[in-house]
Amino acid sequence: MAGALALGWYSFPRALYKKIDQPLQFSHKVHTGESAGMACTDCHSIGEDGRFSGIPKLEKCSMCHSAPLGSTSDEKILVEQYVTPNREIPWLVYSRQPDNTYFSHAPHVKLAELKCEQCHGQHGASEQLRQLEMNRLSGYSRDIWGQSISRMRTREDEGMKMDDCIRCHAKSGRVDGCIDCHK
Amino acid sequence: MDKHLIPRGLKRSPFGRFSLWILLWAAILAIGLYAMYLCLYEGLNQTNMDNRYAFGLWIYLDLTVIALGAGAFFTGFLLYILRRDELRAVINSAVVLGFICYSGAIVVLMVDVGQPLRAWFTFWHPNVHSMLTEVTFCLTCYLTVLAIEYTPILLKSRKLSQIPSFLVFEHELHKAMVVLAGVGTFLSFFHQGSLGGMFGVMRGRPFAFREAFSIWPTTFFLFVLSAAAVGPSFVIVSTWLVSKLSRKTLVKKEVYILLAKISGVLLLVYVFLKAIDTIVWINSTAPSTGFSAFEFYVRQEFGTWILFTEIVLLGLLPAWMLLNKKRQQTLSWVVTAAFLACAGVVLNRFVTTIQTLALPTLPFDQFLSYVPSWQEVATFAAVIAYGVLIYSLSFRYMKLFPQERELAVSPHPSSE
Amino acid sequence: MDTEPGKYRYGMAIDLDRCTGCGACMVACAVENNVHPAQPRATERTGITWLRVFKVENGEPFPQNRAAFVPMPCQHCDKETPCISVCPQNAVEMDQQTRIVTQVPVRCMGCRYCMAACPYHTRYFNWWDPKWPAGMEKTLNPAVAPRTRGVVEKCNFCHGRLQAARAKAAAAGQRELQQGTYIPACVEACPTSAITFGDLADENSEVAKLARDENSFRFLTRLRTEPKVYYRSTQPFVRQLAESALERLKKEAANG
Amino acid sequence: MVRNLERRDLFKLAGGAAVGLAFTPAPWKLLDDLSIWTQNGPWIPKPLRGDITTRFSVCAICPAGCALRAQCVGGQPFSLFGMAEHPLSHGTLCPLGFTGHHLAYHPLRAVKPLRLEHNDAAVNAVPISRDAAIAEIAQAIQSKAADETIAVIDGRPGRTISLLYRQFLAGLPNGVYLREPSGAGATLDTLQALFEKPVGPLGLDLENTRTLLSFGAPILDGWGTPGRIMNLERNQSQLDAGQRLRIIQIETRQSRTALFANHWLPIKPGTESALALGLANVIVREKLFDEPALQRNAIDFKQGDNRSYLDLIGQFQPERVAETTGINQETIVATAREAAQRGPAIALGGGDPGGGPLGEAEEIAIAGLNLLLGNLGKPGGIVGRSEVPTPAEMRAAAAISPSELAAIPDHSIRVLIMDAAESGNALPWTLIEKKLVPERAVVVSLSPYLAGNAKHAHYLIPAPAHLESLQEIPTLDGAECSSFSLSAPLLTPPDGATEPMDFVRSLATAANISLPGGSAADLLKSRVAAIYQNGQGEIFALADKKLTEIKEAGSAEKLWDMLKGGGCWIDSKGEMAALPRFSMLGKSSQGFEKLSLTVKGRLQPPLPGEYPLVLMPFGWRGAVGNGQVSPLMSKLYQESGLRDIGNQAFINPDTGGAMGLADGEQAVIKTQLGSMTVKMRFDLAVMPGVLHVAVGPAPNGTESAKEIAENILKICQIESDSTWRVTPAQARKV
Repeated sequence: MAGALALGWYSFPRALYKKIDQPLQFSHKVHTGESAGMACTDCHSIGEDGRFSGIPKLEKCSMCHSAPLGSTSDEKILVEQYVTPNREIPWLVYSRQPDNTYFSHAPHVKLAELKCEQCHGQHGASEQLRQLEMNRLSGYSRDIWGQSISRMRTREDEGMKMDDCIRCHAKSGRVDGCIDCHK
Repeated sequence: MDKHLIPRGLKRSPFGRFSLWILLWAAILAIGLYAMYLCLYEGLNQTNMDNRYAFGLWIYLDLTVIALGAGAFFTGFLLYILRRDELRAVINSAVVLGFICYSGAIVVLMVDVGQPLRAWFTFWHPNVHSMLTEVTFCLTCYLTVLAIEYTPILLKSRKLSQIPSFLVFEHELHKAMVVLAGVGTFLSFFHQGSLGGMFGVMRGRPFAFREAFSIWPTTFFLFVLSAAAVGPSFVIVSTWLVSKLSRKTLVKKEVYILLAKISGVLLLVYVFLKAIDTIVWINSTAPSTGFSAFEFYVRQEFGTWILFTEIVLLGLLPAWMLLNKKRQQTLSWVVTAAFLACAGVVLNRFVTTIQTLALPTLPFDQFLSYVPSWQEVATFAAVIAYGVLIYSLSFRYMKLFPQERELAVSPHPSSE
Repeated sequence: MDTEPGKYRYGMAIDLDRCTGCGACMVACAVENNVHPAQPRATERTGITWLRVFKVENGEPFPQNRAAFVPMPCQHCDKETPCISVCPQNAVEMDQQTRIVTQVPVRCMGCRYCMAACPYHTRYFNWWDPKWPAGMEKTLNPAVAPRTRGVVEKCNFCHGRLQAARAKAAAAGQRELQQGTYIPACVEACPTSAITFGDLADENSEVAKLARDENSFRFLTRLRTEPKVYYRSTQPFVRQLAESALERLKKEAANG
Repeated sequence: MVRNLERRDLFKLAGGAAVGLAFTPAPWKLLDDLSIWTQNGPWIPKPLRGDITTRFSVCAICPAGCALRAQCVGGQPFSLFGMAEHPLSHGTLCPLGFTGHHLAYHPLRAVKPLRLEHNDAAVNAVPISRDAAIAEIAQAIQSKAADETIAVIDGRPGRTISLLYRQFLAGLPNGVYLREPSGAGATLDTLQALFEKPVGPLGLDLENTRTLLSFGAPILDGWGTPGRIMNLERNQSQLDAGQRLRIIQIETRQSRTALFANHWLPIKPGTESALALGLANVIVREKLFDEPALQRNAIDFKQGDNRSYLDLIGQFQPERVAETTGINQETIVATAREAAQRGPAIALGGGDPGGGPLGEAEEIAIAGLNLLLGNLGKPGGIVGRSEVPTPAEMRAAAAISPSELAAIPDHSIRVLIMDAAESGNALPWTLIEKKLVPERAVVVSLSPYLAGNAKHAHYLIPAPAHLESLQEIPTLDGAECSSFSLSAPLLTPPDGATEPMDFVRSLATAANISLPGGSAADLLKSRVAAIYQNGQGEIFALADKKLTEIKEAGSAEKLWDMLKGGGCWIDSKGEMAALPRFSMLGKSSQGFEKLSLTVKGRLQPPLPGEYPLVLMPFGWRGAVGNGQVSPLMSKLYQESGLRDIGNQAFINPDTGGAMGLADGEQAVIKTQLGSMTVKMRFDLAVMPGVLHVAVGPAPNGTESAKEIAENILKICQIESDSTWRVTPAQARKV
């Protein structure tokens, strides 16, 4: 019995998720800090059709990184493997929702005036990119289910499952329909 | 060969003949299992159901076996709650039958739904307004009850009863029987009804739609009643069938008669109410939905004769037969009557499922026909095979009929 | 984007005098909603056509015989919606904001109870795995999720387009959807503009006006499910279709 | 006992573990993930992710040229719609157009050159290099005998490549340039042929027509540019009753047009000519026409030798025609009066080009009716329009003039090149085959699909599929003004695909014939330049979605960009020169006799006893010939029966019953040419004694279904090489 408990609580989560490295390192801090002094919206903006450009295209990076800035190995990778051959960077998205889920930033940001941090936590201030933990069964990022395997949430911004959306919507007293969020 | 397993003092057919019998049914089961695999792996395109005939043989099977399986809860109810101790003679058999019918039905349901892996959604995100939710909940719960009721019979078997702790456990269980019977009755009452309700609530299907008392359409109560009524009848038929096959007298005649009486009375009430319901439906319910009730019967294969057969030939007639004091004495008479009663419910469930779907609703739409594919039939057969197997094994290795031993010593006069 | 329940009541008015049965709506619908092409074995009864155009005839012999075409999407019954109450796991619901009867295939376990319950037969089951010819899956609409085998699907009034319209409105800071910013694919596709879509709750909307037209009717109204798809025809034989089916049934019984 | 102990421990352990696990998230998380896995498992196709953009082009599936607005994800089109502002298509697309972006992925797509070996029934496709194929074809061209010809069948005349074909053929000793029989064009071409000297291209001013006599033309089912007709229909409500267009549909079958026309005249099969002449008879008898004008212009209206037009129609008294056509006398008279008095009126032939066109005689009779109605050059009638300007270096093409298959002798074609372009008209292989040199003929198909007539070819040099290459959309037959637009590619073709233009070029080189240089695009550019220089007409640009003077474009290059971006050039209304003299009986000396013969209709009743029925194929514009339809078209055929597929025959219940057939059962249709098995469908709308079978590709592209679609034309009897719409047939139970 004890063994089973250990198995279920400890080994299982580790077995279920596969850790994948990002194609290269990136520091939000550096970009938003004094040196670069960029705003979030410089890279993540909402188009007039309401679509959110989640991850900036390579050209955005190329503007400054046409040649290596600094001497980090990732800087080299960026320029040699992506900028020069003009290949888009295959970033891994922590918060990518399933294909059957529809999410639009527009109403959340423009109408409900949520702050990025409310869902994405301190990601914007992160020094570097952590590994993506991919669920071996469903292929989803662990951020969807949330860090704690029992779904006992320790942080407000933890978890991006349906319940998490609903919890917040309930607070704002919204009447939700399935097709609000399901494709 | 397997002597040491057969309950003391009971004679059983030679092992060779028995294993032949088992093999025969095992073969059918095997084919059925393959068919199920096809349906689960290839998808339901293996069946002949379609968008217009969304329910087929399987749903029909589920409704029928669950109705017949009602013998379990109702006998239990009579024995443990109403204290009709005569029925102890058949309770075990009834429980086994019930267990078979319900587990069989659930297996088929799992094949019938398109995404079995999502079946648990019904428990996690239930829609309390859906009759099917009710059915699912009750079925699963009641199956557990039956399983628990089944265990003592199992534990009393010769080998297992050698384990003392099991005997103790069994004894404890027995005390719980009253409670279980109560729970079982309650659950059964609801899902039997809900099965009827499933179709009664379909206002999109004027043929099946019925007025409702509070949330329950009349079919809800009719199903409960009909199930209760044929439960005992099915016990009669099955017991008789087993005794014929095993060439043994298994229960005293009184038991048969008692069951017949109960069945008869309930059947009478059922037929009465069913008649009223039908009249109301013809004169008010159906017309109010824009259909004259007799439109539904213009096709010969589904003509009014069905209505007549269902209510009179397979309803009134058996009821009278079962209650006829004089003739009750002859077993064959009772059995025939019981058989007719069962047939009545079988037909009723057929009409409710298959005929309902055959009828068009849109004005430019035609009658539909549907013939099950071999995969469907095989699955169907597998459930029956599964039943026969479980029952045969239980009968051979457990004491299903407490009276069997004494009757074996002094055969009852009427057992010929 | 307003969350006040029942603010909108989206519905359709289909002018059968204009419908020439070309089938553009059916195809545009399938393209928009990633409905897969038929498997070789599929038939009229196992195929998937969220919107199906039926041909109806007046039953007269040649040359008096006349016919009309009836496009039949989900009728989005407003009251006593037969499919909603029966679903055991809330895969079907009445959307409170739009009164659209919504089907969410990812919640569906494929018991098909809703199909048995639907009087209009506008619900479809995935009898096969969704398959597109090699390469053709590249042409799928990213706004709509392809379904899996073994679940039920139906017309949701192109919810993908509703979401897009809402996002666009939100980006412009509007909470309300402007008139005509959201129309289903079939409406946009119809070459004769036979289909009108809009908010029935708005007395002055085009669709509400058409719904009140003297030649407008709905199918099976006596089931009292208040469908939100209206039809209009000046041909008596077509309007009679809305009435009881008795005549046809007799005829069928006659020729077996 | 010991054994039991162990067993019990085992039970304990298992029990403990089970209970333990139940108190961990593991089983529940797994349950959840498993059901999620059923939502996004690998067997479910994933839509592309990427930027959503809108691109514009023009549909080139059929010659109609409807504007396309394509929604693309990462450049890949996933949804096509029309453009309401477009002056020609008015935002309309047909079902084929909506699914155009699927065609590149059609299961029958050919992606590299093939040599097709025909051993009796089976076709064996062997990959072959393009150069090798071209060398072998050139070889065949060289080795042709003196009396043999090299021919090109052009699915869509009037394109730049058409001129290239003609130049190529002109360079050969005896090259023949063939046009597929065209629906709308048939009437106008016939009319052209009646004039003593050419009057330049003709068009139909339907927008101002008040009465349209359509002899089986599918006006409301994809005829011309569907958007033009639909727009016309939409605008009717604004007009007062007197001004509205009345469509009188003369057709045996209850087609969609027949259903929605103002008036449907169900005519006996193959008797259209008789009706046309009958109507003429009434008009003349009641003096409802401009007699002096005809006296002036018509060569053979009234001569003494009993072989004049008047003598001809004299034989077509209403009562007699009523008997032939099955349309009662009153209706004939009424129709004639309406046509003559409720002008402007047009008599339109062509029939159902997807099934089988009208014959030569019918077209002459209809042309005569138009001349009688005197609608030429008048608003609402048949008007003149100017040619689309062609660059000087292409003019040489005129050296060789187009001809119809009917006109060329049997067994004369040694090498036949079948152009990829889809005319949307049926062309039975049996007719083509008749013209080929037996045994030695070499047939080359440029179709993107190994289907339809391409299956009979010896070489398949697949062209890029729809939306994979830059196509030009020349003026459509029947359009009132000339127009020109470009279908810009939205997809990249596979390496194995060959631009027909490149093919002709390299073939010319191999046969050392010199053609104007430059790539396909260059030639098109030069044509656009010619249009710009010509300075006539207006340009529709997407930028402002308005029509502006062509000069506004600023330069030929700008015009080119506008056109490539989905714009279109429309010529100003052309003026028609004074009418030259014309013949009303046709050029051929037996015109009179030929037409007289039609007084009883094409099938002289009684039909041969063995073949009591009349088989009439019917098609759907754009969905026949070499072209394929999207697999998604199964929605209309297989999954709903809204459109009819070629494996079923429609028959009147009474006729069917008399033939001992049953609804929905298999039956064999037999004609003098062969037989095929079909599913019988009883349909009250079908004329007694008639069998209707659909022509067209199968939606799901499955081999068997495809065969069917072609078979029906195989057993249709071809008359004077020009029509195959009526064939005596029988139907038997199998």
